[in-house]
Amino acid sequence: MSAQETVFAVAAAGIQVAVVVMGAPYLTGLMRQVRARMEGRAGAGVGQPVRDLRKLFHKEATRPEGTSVVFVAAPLVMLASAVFLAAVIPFVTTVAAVGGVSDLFAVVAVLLLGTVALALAGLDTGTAFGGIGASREVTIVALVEPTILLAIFALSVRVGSSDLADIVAGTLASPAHVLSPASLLAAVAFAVVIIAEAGRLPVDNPSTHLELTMVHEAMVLEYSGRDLAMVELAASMRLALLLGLGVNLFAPWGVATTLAPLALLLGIVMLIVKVALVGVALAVLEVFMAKLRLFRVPELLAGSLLFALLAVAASYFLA
Amino acid sequence: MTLVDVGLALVAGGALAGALVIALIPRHVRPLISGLVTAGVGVGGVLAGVGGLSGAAWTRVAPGLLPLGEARLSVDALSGVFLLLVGAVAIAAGIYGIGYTADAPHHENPAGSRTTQATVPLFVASMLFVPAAASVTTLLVVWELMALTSLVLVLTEHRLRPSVRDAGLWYGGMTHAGLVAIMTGLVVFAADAGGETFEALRAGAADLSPAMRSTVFVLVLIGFGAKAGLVPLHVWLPRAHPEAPSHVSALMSAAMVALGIYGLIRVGFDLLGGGPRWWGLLVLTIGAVSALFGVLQASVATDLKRLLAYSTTENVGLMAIGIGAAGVFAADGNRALAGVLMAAALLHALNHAAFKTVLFLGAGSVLRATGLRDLDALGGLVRRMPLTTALFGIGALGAAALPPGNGFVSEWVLLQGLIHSVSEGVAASPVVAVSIPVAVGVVALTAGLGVATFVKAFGVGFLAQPRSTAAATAIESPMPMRVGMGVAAASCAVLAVAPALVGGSLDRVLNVLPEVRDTAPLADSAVTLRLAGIQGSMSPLLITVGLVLSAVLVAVVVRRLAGSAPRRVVGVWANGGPERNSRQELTATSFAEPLTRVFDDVLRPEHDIDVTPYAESAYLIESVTFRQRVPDRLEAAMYPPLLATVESWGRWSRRLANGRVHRYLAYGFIGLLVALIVVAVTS
Amino acid sequence: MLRLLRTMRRVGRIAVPAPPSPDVSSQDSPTAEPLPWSGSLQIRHVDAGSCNGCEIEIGAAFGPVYDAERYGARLVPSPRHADALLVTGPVTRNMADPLRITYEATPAPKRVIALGDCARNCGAFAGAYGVEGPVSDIIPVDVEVPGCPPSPEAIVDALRGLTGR
Amino acid sequence: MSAAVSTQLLDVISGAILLTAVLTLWRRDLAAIIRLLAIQGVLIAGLALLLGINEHNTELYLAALGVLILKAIVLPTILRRVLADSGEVRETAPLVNVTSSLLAAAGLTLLAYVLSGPLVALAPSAATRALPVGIAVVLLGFFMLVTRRRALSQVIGFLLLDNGITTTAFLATSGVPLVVELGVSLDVLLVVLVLQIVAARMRMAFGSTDLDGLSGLRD
Repeated sequence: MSAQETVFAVAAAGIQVAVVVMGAPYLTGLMRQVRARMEGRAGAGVGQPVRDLRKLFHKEATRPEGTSVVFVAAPLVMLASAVFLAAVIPFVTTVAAVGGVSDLFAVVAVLLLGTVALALAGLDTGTAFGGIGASREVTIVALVEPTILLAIFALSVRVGSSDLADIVAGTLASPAHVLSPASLLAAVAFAVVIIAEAGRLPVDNPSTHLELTMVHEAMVLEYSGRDLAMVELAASMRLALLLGLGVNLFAPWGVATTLAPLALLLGIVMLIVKVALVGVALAVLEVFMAKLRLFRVPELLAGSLLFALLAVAASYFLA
Repeated sequence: MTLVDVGLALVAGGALAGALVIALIPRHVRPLISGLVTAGVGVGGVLAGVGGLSGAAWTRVAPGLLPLGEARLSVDALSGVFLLLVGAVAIAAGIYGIGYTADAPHHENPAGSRTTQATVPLFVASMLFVPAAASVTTLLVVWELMALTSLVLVLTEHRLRPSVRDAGLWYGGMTHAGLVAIMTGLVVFAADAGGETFEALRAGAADLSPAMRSTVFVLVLIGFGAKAGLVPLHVWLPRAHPEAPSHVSALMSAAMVALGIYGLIRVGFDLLGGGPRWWGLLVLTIGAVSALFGVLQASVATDLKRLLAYSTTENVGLMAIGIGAAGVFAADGNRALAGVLMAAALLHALNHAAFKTVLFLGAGSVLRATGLRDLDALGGLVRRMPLTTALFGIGALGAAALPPGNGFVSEWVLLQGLIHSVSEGVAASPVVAVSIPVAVGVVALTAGLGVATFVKAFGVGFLAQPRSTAAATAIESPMPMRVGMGVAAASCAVLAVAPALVGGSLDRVLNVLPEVRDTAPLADSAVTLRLAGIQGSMSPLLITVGLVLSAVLVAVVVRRLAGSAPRRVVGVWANGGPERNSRQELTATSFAEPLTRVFDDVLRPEHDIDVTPYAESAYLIESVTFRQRVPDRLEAAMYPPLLATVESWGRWSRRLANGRVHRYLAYGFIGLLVALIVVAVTS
Repeated sequence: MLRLLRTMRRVGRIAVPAPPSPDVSSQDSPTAEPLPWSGSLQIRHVDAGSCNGCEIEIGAAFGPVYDAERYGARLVPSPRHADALLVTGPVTRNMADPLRITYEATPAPKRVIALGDCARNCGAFAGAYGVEGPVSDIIPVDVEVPGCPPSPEAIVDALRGLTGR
Repeated sequence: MSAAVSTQLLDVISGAILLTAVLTLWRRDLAAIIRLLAIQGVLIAGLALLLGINEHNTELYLAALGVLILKAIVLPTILRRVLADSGEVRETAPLVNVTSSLLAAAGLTLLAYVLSGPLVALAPSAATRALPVGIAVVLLGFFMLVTRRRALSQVIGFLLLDNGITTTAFLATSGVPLVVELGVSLDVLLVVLVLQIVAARMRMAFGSTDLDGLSGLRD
């Protein structure tokens, strides 16, 4: 890779970060707006999360007495992991400045790092709700993990690699594979994973006010001001990242395989369009769902595990 | 004179002379000398290991040293990697022991006794000679020495707690059952191969009948599996590791357990030269069950050291998955994949040694500072013991297999090896096609539960508010303990960001095992970990750098955007309630409650609820006591029937021993006659 | 699901059209200035001893018809996330301290809305033995919304005065 | 239709058949389970049709029509009527909980793949490669038969078993002779009707169709 190409690739990564950071709050706003419209409301507008964030960044930050550096560092870790992933996942182009960072296992593990940081912060406050949230979050994480890795397994069989860039490029090269049973089953499994990891219905209700039903919200009850802004931004970025990951794994059309400016532009537009479409679809589906009892969630996850396992089996036997 | 000579001479000489000196010197200088001697023996091990890894084969024979024959030592790269591992753990544990075994101002530390202090270097030395042994007799002698010295160390605190005696009994029983299995297996092997040196075994292995080879393999699997703590022979781990002094726990859990893995690789792949596919599947299955069972028990454990012991079973299980899968693919002739998986197992052994040392030493610091192992009573240590907390955090990050921790690297290599078991268009055999996805699922669930386990251990044990006065008044450990932990944590960090550095060494190890080597499994590259033969690359260094850069970027942007006004310190929000009470916090038990319920069918926890009403009325409740115990279900299902059988045999055989000397002599005579008749008939 | 979808299509949008933005100066309280960085108002609701009449009206204000969320107001589960406290009811003895604690827990800049006659001047409960006093006795109040209970329109107007939308 | 497209369609249809079978284990709502069974019937009919098109076999068209009428229309209608009569809308307490059922389903499916390996090797083709799906559905049906309490769930398990056998037959031999297929189908219909009567009798006798109630009848 020539020096110029490296510069371009770095710039492309920068563009991805900018698109995800700027776009994520609007995605959250869009999903809330869709939900509001379906409920017959007027809705606060797509830009409401941006207004919320802008305000939160300028509010006073507080720190409960008796908390340690973990409490302060957790939002930073969470946001940094999201920013890192926005740079390395091939959203816009499959050409990367450096190799060895976009392996799907590593991507999932870095995502998990953010979750763990927040869970530790929830425990660090020493409140009952923070602890409950952390406890539930790691339980869900532990049960989601097998599904994720098996889905990755199923996807990687096709191209013989678990590197995201390879998978995306492989799907671009032979689009018919998307309709294979293995791919479809993996897509279903992955959808459940995205819902569980992003804390959406029916696993977690992002707009609940009732502490006893919270998972993600319970861990952030103590945050305020810029710390809360970072957590909220990171949470919307994670949703955007997961949705972007999902669409690029199963419908990568539009992702540039070169660094040509026009291809990059198309990549950006397609990314925004695709993620927005999936986001709207998710929001519409959520209107029809109620939150599952926490102890029914394992059933959902066992089901998704089954799909992932079948996907792997199908990729072995029907290949 | 090579590096190995120097190293092993240092080990043997240092340990013997050191033990003698320690036995003679007064109590107050013993911790320092014992620690230094142990660390010195460890340095010897590291030197010998580096020498072994550099590739040149090294053999020494000392005829007549052992009663039945010669002592034969030989160091190759496979020995080297385990010498390095044991030596490095010993250095950290030795330095740590200087502080840990020192007497507290007002009471005597049982770990400071003459026996214990003199035994530690001997234990380390006997461990170091296990990978260097090159004949059956030598191996069995040092193996037994290792078992005896560790048993003495486990029993250190037997005057304080009766549970120590119980643990010692279990450990002694299991380790000797294991020894019998290894001895039977190797002696049978040696008898058929026509020689007891490893060279003779290697040469004779090919001529053994398949049934004989399999018998030998199963026997050594039982023996080494018992030492490695594989299910169902794991029962001694959660007893002995918590009860031993913590630096000994670290030595046992990080180093000695790895020697079980060493034995399995040495006999299975080197001496026997690999075997049929079902060997691999057997090891893979045992490994998967161990990993899952271990992590499940760890995720609901509340005793910090018991949790770490179960986590050892988990990690050994992961290593066994790698070894088993390597065996399966080696039997199928896919040596590139087998090489990657074997490299994954070895790398995980190194990583596990590094983070488990940190964790056990950290648990020891907590134990010394608070007298507590119970996570339900800990908490808030981050303010009282900041450095210990930070170092424990590094270890926990590694054990949770999260980037940028070191455990993540080896689990990644393991997963890569497993998922490349099939490529498009190549139909795999059904057994592989079923067992490998299940193995991936097990590794994944293990990783997930591992995260839950170590979030609990770190979050409940070290963060939040203290849950007892002992935890609230803890003080940071003395300097040597912090240095010991620091050494281990530093090796965690190095392994985490630059695992590619050990790629060359691992390749030389695989050279010893031609069955599982095609090309160098981890291509040499300083920055990125590239797997040979399969498409897979990951750069822990770049990921770490990327994360740090992102964090800096985020911090700078947030500072520009929001300013850097200090956070107002406020009371904890307790829903309008007046103040926080540490009784509102989640304990380890309540933290693991959702998991306990999800895995209710497997764990079957036992609950006790006592409701105490006021004397005035049965309806007014004064207090509610809730106790939960999660017994080891495998142990409960398998061992009592076994022990009952053994006991009934014992009762029966007492009839044979009625105290008459004549009868005893007659037994000897009959035995001799039978032996003679057997010899006469068979020859 | 299909049935629900049909209902949705039949009902369509039920939110009433947004009335023109209220004139801030016409509010009862002179201190009711919008927060800086307006357009977003997170509210923590504190029931300091209300008869739950006001709560029903708050529910209505945030329901689909009046849809207070469209002006950027949102109820949140923790005072740490809040910009404003929405206090209802006369402050009872048991709720006086929690109210103070909640106020303390809210990060600056913050506003307090006393909702309903009880919160303003103890209403029908004035002088009752369990009542500590109106909200303004306990914490500084910025906006008062009269009524027993206040109508959803009045609540929405008060919130709009703070969000500036 | 090109070979590649028909192979892909075959894969997708057989995948969907397996999916519906798994979902019947997942759902508790009996009405939803019956709907799944109807969908499965349509899919099996589609499978027969596809095979018929591939092999230009008129008998398979007829079989597809028969399957469609019986499995997608008649049987679900009967079941719906039983459901409406019984008033039990949910499988409340299966002997094995849903999470374990799903994990068991995963194991059974993998087992089916292993078992059918040698069979596929006999005559590898696109159709026989999907054979594990049929066997898996048979096993899942059996599993449901064993672990569910409600009489209606048991009938559904039985039907699942039959669907599995039909699928296997189509995939392995491109359809059993039409006469046999019709005979078996009528048998199934008969069995379902008998079971419906038994279930109604049970409800009259015990007030519910929980089969555990029957254990009181032993001597």
